[in-house]
Amino acid sequence: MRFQPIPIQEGIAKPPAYKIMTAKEAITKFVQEDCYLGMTVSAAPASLIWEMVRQRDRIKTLDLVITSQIGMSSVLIGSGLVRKLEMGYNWGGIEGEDKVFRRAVEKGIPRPLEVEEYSNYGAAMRWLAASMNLDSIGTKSQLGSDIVKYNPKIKVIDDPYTGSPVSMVPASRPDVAIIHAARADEIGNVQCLGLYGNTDTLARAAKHVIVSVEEIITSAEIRRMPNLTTIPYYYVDAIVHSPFGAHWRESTYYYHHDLPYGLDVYRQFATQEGYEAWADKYVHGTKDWNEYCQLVGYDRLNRLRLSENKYQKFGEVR
Amino acid sequence: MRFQPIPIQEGIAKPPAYKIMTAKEAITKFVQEDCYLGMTVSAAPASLIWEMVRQRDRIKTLDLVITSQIGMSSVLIGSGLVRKLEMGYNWGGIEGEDKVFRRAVEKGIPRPLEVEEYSNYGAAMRWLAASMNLDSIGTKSQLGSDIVKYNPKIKVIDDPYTGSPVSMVPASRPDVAIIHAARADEIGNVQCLGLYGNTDTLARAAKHVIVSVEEIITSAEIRRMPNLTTIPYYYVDAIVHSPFGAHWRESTYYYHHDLPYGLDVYRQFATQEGYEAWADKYVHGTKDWNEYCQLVGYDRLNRLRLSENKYQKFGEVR
Amino acid sequence: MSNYTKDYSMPELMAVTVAREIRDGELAFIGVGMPLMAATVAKFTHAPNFNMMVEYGAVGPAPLRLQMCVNCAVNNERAYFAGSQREVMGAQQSGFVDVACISGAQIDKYGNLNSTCIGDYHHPKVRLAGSGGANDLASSASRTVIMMRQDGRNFVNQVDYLTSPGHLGGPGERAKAGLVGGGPAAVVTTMGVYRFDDETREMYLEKIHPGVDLEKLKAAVQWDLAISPDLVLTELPTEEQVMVMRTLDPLAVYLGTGRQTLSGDFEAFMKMFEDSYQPMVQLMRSKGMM
Amino acid sequence: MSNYTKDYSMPELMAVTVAREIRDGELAFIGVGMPLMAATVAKFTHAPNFNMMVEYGAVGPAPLRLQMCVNCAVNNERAYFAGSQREVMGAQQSGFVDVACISGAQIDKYGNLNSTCIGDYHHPKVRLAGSGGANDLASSASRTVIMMRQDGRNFVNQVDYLTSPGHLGGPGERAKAGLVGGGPAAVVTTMGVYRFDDETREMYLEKIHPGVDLEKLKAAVQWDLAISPDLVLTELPTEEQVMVMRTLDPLAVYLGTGRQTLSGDFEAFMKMFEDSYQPMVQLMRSKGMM
Repeated sequence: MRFQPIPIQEGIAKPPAYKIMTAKEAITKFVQEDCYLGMTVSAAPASLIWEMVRQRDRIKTLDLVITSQIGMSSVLIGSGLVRKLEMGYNWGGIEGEDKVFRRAVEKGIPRPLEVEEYSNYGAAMRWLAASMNLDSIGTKSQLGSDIVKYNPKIKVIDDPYTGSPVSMVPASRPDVAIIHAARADEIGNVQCLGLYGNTDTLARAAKHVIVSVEEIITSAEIRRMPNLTTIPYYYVDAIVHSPFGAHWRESTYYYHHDLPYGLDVYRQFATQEGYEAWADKYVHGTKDWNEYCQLVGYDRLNRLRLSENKYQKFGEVR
Repeated sequence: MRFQPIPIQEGIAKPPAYKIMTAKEAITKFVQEDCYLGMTVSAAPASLIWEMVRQRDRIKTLDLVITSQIGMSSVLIGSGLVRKLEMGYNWGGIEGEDKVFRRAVEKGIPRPLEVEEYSNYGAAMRWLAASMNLDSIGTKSQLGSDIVKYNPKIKVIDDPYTGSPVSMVPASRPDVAIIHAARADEIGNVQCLGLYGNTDTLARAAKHVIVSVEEIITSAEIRRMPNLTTIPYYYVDAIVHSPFGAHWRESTYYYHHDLPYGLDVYRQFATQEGYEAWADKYVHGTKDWNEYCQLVGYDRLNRLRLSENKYQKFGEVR
Repeated sequence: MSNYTKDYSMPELMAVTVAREIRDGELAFIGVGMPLMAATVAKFTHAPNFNMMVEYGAVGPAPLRLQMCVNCAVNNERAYFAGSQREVMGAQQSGFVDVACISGAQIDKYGNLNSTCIGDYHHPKVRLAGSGGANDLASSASRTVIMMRQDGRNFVNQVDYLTSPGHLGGPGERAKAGLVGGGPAAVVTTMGVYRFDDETREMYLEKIHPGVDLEKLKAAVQWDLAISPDLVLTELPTEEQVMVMRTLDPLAVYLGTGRQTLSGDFEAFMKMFEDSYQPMVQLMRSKGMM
Repeated sequence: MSNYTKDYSMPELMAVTVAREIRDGELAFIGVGMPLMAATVAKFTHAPNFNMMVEYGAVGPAPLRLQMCVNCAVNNERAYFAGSQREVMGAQQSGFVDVACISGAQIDKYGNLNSTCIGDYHHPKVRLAGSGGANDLASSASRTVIMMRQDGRNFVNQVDYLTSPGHLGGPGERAKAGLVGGGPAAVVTTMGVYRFDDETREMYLEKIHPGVDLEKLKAAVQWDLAISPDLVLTELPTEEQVMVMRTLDPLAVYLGTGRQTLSGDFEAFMKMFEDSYQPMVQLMRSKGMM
């Protein structure tokens, strides 16, 4: 008898079944209209975002919840998919001012964007609460600020033990989380290598979890160092194999941030027409992530990989 | 210029200074009379416990906070050091009934023991709360049980968002945490390998943290895989090098549980006289952990190591 | 496949009976002792895709040797995940645990358990271990399976201390208290197997172990026990199920007198691992687990 | 050691001034941009035992190349810890962060910052990035150092949106609000260095940058600015401090026009790493850091 993965059943814990599918399959299966979508940006799940934009006519509307986003949310907002953004921060980071976000909030282009705002830690605590099945949790952030004033979902209460003020935030339980990570086995044990931000709690907070990875590894490799498993299989619905799947952003131990590309994209995003031209070419103009990578150029991607590995490679000090 | 560790300063964050000291030095420096002491049992900080028992005339009284303890707390309770035990569970595990605990609670021998009781998760959440500087946190455990009835420090309230009942537990901020772990560098970056229970949150909850380790490693080895760092240096006051420092219990990747010894100890612990006889020989009769190991026998300890490594060794699948 | 055997002990029958409560593909929260043996039987026989979750922070260990404790090094052996208690307990509070095995010294007709004290809490006749994870699992696991000795005095009208909630005072009371899990689904004792009526949430006898007298069983329950009209005998262990248990635990540390044997005997302990190593390798290989 | 140089830019002067706020052995919460350059200067000059904490979950990185972002792969390079945001943010809420560098588009006399919007929140003239970690750090770090451009319009009587608390409305207000950190200790701008009066908690000018006219500076502040009776010129950068910044960031990505240079120019980007590699190795070696 071989251990055979069994079919996906109904239930909260996802079974240890074969979960590898394409981005198209995963997005089609799990992301529906009005989906409450959680995402993080460490690393950026670009291949999954591109696929949602390709399917925007079907998906129509997303309510997006993030902690902080740097760059990647622009691609979703610019596509017109996002109705609401629950966030701590949304900007371009090193790529600069996020004109897509500004257009949406200031002018409702391409559609009005409702913003529900927390501090980064306040936003992060919402997933921590959900990851433990709590309905809310407290933080010492946000107190005394206008974040509390303009977001009625934050409640400042007195701690029941000490009477000290604490700002409560409600749990966030996304319908679907999209995540990019380093490695996973075929049943969905995921290892994030390097900094992973709130990826662990997001995966535990969401009802369905799609993870794109740089590498598919064996379960034996997972079992070799179980301390490195960031997201155990029972949280995970789908594993999508997307090498270079965070481009234009970085993936620790795999490749470096493609800053010249990111800066150029942000230059184009200065206008909605520029956004559409970029999306037409790089997203709608490619049928999948592999075609996108071909358009960017595997030679270029490979040089980003070599550059990263000159400085760091998993398991070594360089 | 070489990077020189700097002296310990006052302040919350412990500096990246040289922190290696003996168990005697660490216990003498940090554990004072009436200390509120936190400990976990994965792995058991036996070398530190033995040292506290050796210094029981100086320390006199401890209030002990644990989640669940299997075996090791008996050694402290039997010594007469423990006035109060905040806990989720205290028993002998595979070694069986904890007669030391029973004597203390039922008969006040060797001294009366006050018990403040939670579920394991309830107890664990107290350290999680403190690790984030929250005064309390909720759990869905304990509801409807007599744990709530007999512990007035647990407050059942309605969640401010959903109105659902939630049992609140107060943060626990030990004066000192004693921890055993696999490896640390000399400035106190600690890696727990294998299961580590609540070690991470305990270290973050306590004011002072003493960690005994199987191995001292270089900071370069820490930097090789920063994802494995369980307790960063700024939480840690002292690193004690205690090879086999969890005996009679196990240390993942290092050596196996010494069950015949543990069972025999528990047989002796059936009476207070038996406890004292064991402590006289193995604790008071040895001046430090090395002498204890010599008494147990390094040949025996080495065979436990070989047995563990036959099944698992760090970084390999065997 | 069902080659039943009569060569079994009562603890082995109980372990096998608990094993049959575990379904393939499930995630089960497992302690040491009998639950571990049950889980191992399930994994090596009818539920190869079932995985264990262990309280100190392990998921899916596939060890070649006997676990000694929930924080034991053995639980790390070829696990899918090793880390914190917060991980596994947080998952279980969120409903990710399909089934959990718990126990107690006393039980009432609603499956409420006491593992804290016998007698008055403040002046106990016998002080016990306390909740541990039992209250947590009883609160939040999708379902629990309870194992306990049935000694004539511990199926009581009222537990001395309600450590782990069963169905509390009856229908609707768990939800009212805010408990998220489903509560006890089965009780496996030294005498029989009990389940809970969907409407009243009261325990009834579903199966009786071979050789147990029904009147003696009823006498060992303080309340007026309901009996299933379809009362059947508990299914016997199979040869393979017993073989699995005896391969992992040849000295019957958990289901027999192994602890007495090993107390103070280091050589016997080392020999136990040496002797069980090759048989375990063969068993794992025969099941495609290594 | 203090070989001052006049070969510096205003951003370099600011970065060096911020660097001098960091003491040896401290733990500082650092973003990218100018704070990163300040932290790097501190680490390679007067504060070798100071360590950076980075928001996406890194402590103590010692990279050979320029970080691009708080979640960047570079932050993992030879770090002491890499993991979750919860780790670093939990530590900072607990007071483990000695100093944090934050910024804003507007500031008032109590050091309250706005990085959310210009104009009405619901109909903003300019929508900005939002709090990010700034509110968290402003709330709980032992002290914060604020860096910002001083453009004549952003030292205001009242910020349009109070994103990150300074001393709120004055003495005692932070404690009353429940904030655990110490609040802003210094403000470093394109014109000078400001601190806060221990009693009134109001900002006063402590240092003025070389070449800045005091009257112009006062005109760039909406309120009646207090001036230190001991007003001094800001200390110049040393040659070494400037060398450190230009070695790590030869194209002035953070302190100059590097981003314009690199936009769309992949070869220039690759060359930047190739050119800076050996000088960074030599710098690290000369400081005993590798």
